[in-house]
Amino acid sequence: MNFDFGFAIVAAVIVVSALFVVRAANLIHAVLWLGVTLLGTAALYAQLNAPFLAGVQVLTYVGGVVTLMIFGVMVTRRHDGIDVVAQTEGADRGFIFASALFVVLALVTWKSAPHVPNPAPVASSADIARALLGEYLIGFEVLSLLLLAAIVGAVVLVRRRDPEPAGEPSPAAAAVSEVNP
Amino acid sequence: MSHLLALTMAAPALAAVVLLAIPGTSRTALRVVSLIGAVISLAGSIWVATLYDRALGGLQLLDTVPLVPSLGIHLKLAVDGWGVALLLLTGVIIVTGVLASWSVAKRDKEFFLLLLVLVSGVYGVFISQDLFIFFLFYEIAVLPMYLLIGIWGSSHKVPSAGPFGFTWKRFEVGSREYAAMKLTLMLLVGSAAILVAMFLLWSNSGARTFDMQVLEATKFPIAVQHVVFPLVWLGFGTLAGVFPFHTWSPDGHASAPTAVSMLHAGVLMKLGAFGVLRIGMVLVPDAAAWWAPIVGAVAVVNVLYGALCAASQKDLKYIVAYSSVSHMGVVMLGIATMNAAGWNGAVYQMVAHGIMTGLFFALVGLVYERAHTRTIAKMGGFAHVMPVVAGFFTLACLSSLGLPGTAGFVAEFMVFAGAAKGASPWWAIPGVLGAFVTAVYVLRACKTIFWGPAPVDEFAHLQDVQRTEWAAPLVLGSLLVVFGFWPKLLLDFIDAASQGYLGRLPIVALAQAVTP
Amino acid sequence: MTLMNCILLASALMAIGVYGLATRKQAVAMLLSVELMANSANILFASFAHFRGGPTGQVFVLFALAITVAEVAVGLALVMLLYRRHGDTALDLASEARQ
Amino acid sequence: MSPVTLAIVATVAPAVAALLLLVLSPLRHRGAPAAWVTLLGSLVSLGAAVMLLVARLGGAPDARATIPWIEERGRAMAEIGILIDGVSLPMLIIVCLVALCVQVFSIAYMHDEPPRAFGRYFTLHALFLFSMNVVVVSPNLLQLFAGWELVGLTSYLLIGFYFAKPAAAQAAVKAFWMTKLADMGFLFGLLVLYVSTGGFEWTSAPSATVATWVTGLLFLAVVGKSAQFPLHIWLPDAMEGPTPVSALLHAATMVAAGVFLVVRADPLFALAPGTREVMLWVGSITAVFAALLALVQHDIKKVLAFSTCSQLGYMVAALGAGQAFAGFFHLGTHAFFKALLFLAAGSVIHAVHSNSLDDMGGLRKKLPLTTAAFVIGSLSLAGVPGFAGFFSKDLVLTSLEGKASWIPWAMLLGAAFLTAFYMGRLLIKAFWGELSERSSHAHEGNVAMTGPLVVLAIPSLASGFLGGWLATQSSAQYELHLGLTPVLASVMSLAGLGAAILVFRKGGQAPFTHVLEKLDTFSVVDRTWAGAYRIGLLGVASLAGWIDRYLIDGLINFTGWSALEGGSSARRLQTGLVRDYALLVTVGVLVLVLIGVLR
Repeated sequence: MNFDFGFAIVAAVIVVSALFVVRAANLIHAVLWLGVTLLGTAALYAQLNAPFLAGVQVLTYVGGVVTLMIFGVMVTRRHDGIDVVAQTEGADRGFIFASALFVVLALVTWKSAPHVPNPAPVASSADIARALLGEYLIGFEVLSLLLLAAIVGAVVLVRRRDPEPAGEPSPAAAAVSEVNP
Repeated sequence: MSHLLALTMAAPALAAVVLLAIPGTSRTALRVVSLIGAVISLAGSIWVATLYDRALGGLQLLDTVPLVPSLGIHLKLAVDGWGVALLLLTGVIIVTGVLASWSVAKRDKEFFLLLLVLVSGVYGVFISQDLFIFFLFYEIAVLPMYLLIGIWGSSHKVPSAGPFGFTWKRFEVGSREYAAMKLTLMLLVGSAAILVAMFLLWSNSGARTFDMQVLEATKFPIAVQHVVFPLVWLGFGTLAGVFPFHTWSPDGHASAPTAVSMLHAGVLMKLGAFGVLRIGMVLVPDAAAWWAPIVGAVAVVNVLYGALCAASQKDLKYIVAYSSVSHMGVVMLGIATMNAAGWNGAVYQMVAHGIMTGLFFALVGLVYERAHTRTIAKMGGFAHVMPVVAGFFTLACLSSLGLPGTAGFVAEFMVFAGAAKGASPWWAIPGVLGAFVTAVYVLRACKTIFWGPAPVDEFAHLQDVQRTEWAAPLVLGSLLVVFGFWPKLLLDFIDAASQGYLGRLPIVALAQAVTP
Repeated sequence: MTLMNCILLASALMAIGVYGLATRKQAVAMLLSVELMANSANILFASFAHFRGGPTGQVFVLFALAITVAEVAVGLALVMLLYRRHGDTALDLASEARQ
Repeated sequence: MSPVTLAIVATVAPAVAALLLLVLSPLRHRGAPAAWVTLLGSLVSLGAAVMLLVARLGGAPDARATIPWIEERGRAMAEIGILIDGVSLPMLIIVCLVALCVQVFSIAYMHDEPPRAFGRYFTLHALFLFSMNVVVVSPNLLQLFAGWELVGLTSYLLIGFYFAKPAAAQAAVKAFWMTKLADMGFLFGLLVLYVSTGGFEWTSAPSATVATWVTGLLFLAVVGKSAQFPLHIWLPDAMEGPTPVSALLHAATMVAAGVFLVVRADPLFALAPGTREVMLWVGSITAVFAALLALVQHDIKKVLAFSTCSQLGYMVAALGAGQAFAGFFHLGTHAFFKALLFLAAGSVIHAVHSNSLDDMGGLRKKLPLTTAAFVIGSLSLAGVPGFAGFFSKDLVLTSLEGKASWIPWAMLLGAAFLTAFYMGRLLIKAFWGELSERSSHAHEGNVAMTGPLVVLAIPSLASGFLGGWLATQSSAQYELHLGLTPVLASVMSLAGLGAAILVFRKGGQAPFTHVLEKLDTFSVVDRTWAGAYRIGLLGVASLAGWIDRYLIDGLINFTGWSALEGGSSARRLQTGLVRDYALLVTVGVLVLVLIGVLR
């Protein structure tokens, strides 16, 4: 098996940046590292003969999600001017479990040995479009509904209600404390 | 009228839908609509009885609507002789039950709604000929009970004692929530067992169908039968109050409001016995024959133990509730005999006990509503102020102890005769002893409550039966006597079904060959 | 580049995501870890699509992308709510539902 | 009308009356109309019975008609119907006649009751007559059992007629329980008979073993219903009921149903010599034992109640000796003179407003007609030659002659002496001697009260002469022959009376009164039963109740408790921390994958 140099680089970028995502002390940095991971993934898609996916990945993920995340971090910052500290806990435990998971998954992958030596013919964007609007139309439509619901839900959730008197718990919180004395 | 059965079954549920449209403030309208629903279903049942050809027997008035054909589920309604008898019982009990709960004050709309939905479920069980639908209706009938007891029930205290006294920290034993929860959980465990049995039958039926007629014609492997029968017996048996899974019954019936007790003890417990008979005995006869001695022995325990427990109670509702446990033991005993006399007696006892216990609970409800106590030691001399209640209570007592001339005698006599003729004649002995213990506790209760010097103080001006309260005593009381003197009225239906199903039993065929 | 390598990469990404989810306290950071995990799934889809052919795998990646976006939107909204109530985004604070 | 129709009319007429009164409550609550309805029912019954008798005297054969009652596969499992023959017809006439007399008497006796109670009383009387007729005309044992239980019911309700009195309530329940306890024997007997012969006919001839079982079990019921030792204890207590009720139910008819049952089921009993032996002894013991207790009673009704026990003992002994006819004959004469005695006692009680013999005395002058009736009844009961009781009692005694053991015969002879002795005591205490204070205001009742006394006095005097006819009806042999037994019996009864005059004329006491009173008031039998009830039944019941609540239900609670506690423990796993859940999910995945790999 030839050593695939391009894949190795992309994979290394993805894994290393992912590690930074979960280890970075500053939350902003973590989000930015996520952007790197996602870009690496986009590159991988390109390698996998899925240029359309790569494009979408860059546009929605790197352009949309990462930006959204940064906003999220900014908005929920406690104090202005200081770094957003990403707190962590139980790193040992997490490491053990995560590596166990990886080992097991790798083991399974290796044991089942899914060798498909010859890549199949490339599916063009036209094929994807046809599938999306043909075979998977219902899923497509349902998904649009889901997105709509998510938008409406997000807006409703973060909508500020009438200003509450400071110090008093919201009705919802009061109800919760009633149930749990 | 090809949809007569469906109409009979659906009438209460339709009335419940109409109730939804009626504002809760128009209380008379609520009651009248409920009553109309109940009366239509009763009229339907009576019509079914007149249409049913007793000489022909078997399943009649077939009505099929496919629901999920791929799984072999059809809404298949038909009625056999047992079903006719139990339909009539259900109709009578729901009509009198609605009339007896005329005075429910709290959330009456929801109360009648649940009551009617429940009754539709009960009707459904008796007429569905598809196992899946059977189970569906069974659950519809069982589950509203949780709300009916939990919301409209009554509570009392039970002191903590015994080796399990520490569990009292967790439960308020005797409260209505406890009773409702216990009842629901125990019955659901039973339902789980039934579900397993049902799917075993389905997957072994060859045709992968729930159609009971097809299942009847299928000869299941004996190993499957031996798994199915105990599941069916204990699953349905829990609802029929089979020892030792009967303990939901006393607490549940004692806590439930009047009409709910009437329905539950009067009709719902019969669903359990009907299930054992219709599914256990008819669908898996070979295992049933093997298990029958155990079923009978447990039933005998039920009869005597239930009666003894009843004799030790101080709360009137508990006495009646335990007497139900005892009398359902008679039903199970009849089922276990696996001969015509026993099965006829069992179904007859279902009807007789349904009417009798309905009458009991209606009267107990009346007494409780007025005297605000159920402790019999606190009562006395009530016959002076409520002679009608006293009279009908005595009648119910007499049927309970199996006095000739009441329906209880015919039923018990047939069951005992069946038992004596069956494989284990000794079953009749504890059965009859149970009837004697019944005589002791019902008459003692009757004496304490109604006899003695005229009551004073707060009991001096208790009212006798008023307006709609007349319905339950009059109808149920006269039915007890009519069925006591003229068993043929019901027995022709019951016997037609028993004979048909008995043909499936290998041992019966043998016995018939021996006796001329 | 083989399918096996791709799967291994996806597994590694998944494990890292689990690690992050298990160690991070802040809701946003957890969301990031979830993103990693979703990404690992997407990689699998894409690689299977590549090696097996046909558009289906790619379509699923698109679906998954859309769902992830929706999830991020709602998740961030919840984080906002959490922040408003507690002044912090540590999810531990939201565990009050267990008495 | 055909005999069948007549018999149905005779049976159903009181039922119609009872049903009318039950349904038309205004009629019942009015009081007097209820009495008329009931009387009409009884009169129709009696009329039909008499017409049957006339037909029979004209040579009509036995009549039997049945219809299926409980059917199975189109075949009758149980039948109901009527049977009119030489046993049931005389019994029917006796029952209807005595019932009618008692009901007429009751109109006067119960006059002071409030209308509702009065109506209830007569409704129950109608119900009783129906039930008793069901017993009498029953063509098989099952119907007999049904009627048997129904008369038990009316007995219960009539004893408890004064339900406001705790003693009456207790007595009613006790009577029902004791008879119900015994009736289990009846039911078991029926079941054994059904299993072995497939029916409930007394003419069916099962094997000797089965017959012994069946008759033994039936006899248990007889012991209860006919108040034989040791189940007799309910009968004295039953005197809490109104006196006419005691006359009808607890002296003349209902308690005799046990004897009637044995007479009916004679073909079965004939197959079971063992049962007969037991009956002989039980009857003899009861006859003597109850006669002894009658000697020390101070309540006039209790004297008569124990006397009833004792006389029933005679009948049972005769049945045990295999002479069903002797028992039946004594049943008939006893019904008349004991009803007469009770009604006369009722007349006395009505006059002096007390049951106690101590409150009476010298009533002879105030109540001449009652006294005459009482004397006739007493002499008949005592078996003084010429009176009805003499013939039947003589037949009973004769039937015991030449048995394997002479002891029962001697016991019954002794009981004959005792009977005369205690009746003499009763007569002297109540009717002779000084006029007591209460007695001085006494006066005879109206014609409704005295009329029945007169009517009943006639058969008490003369029904003994019908023995021959009765015997031919039930195809038995009967002739009065002068032998040792009749002479001895006459001597005994006269000696008893003489001794009574000697002992009680001066207000003396019976010998051994002390011992006997002890036996009575602390009745060992009574206390044994009470103990059995309290410990054996209530004790076991409380135990069962405790077990159910605290062990069986406790186990159920424990299951629930374990679930809740287990949930509480398991809840500690629920930290509410997302990262813990993430780890747990991972663990789950690991486990699943490993399972998949290792398989």
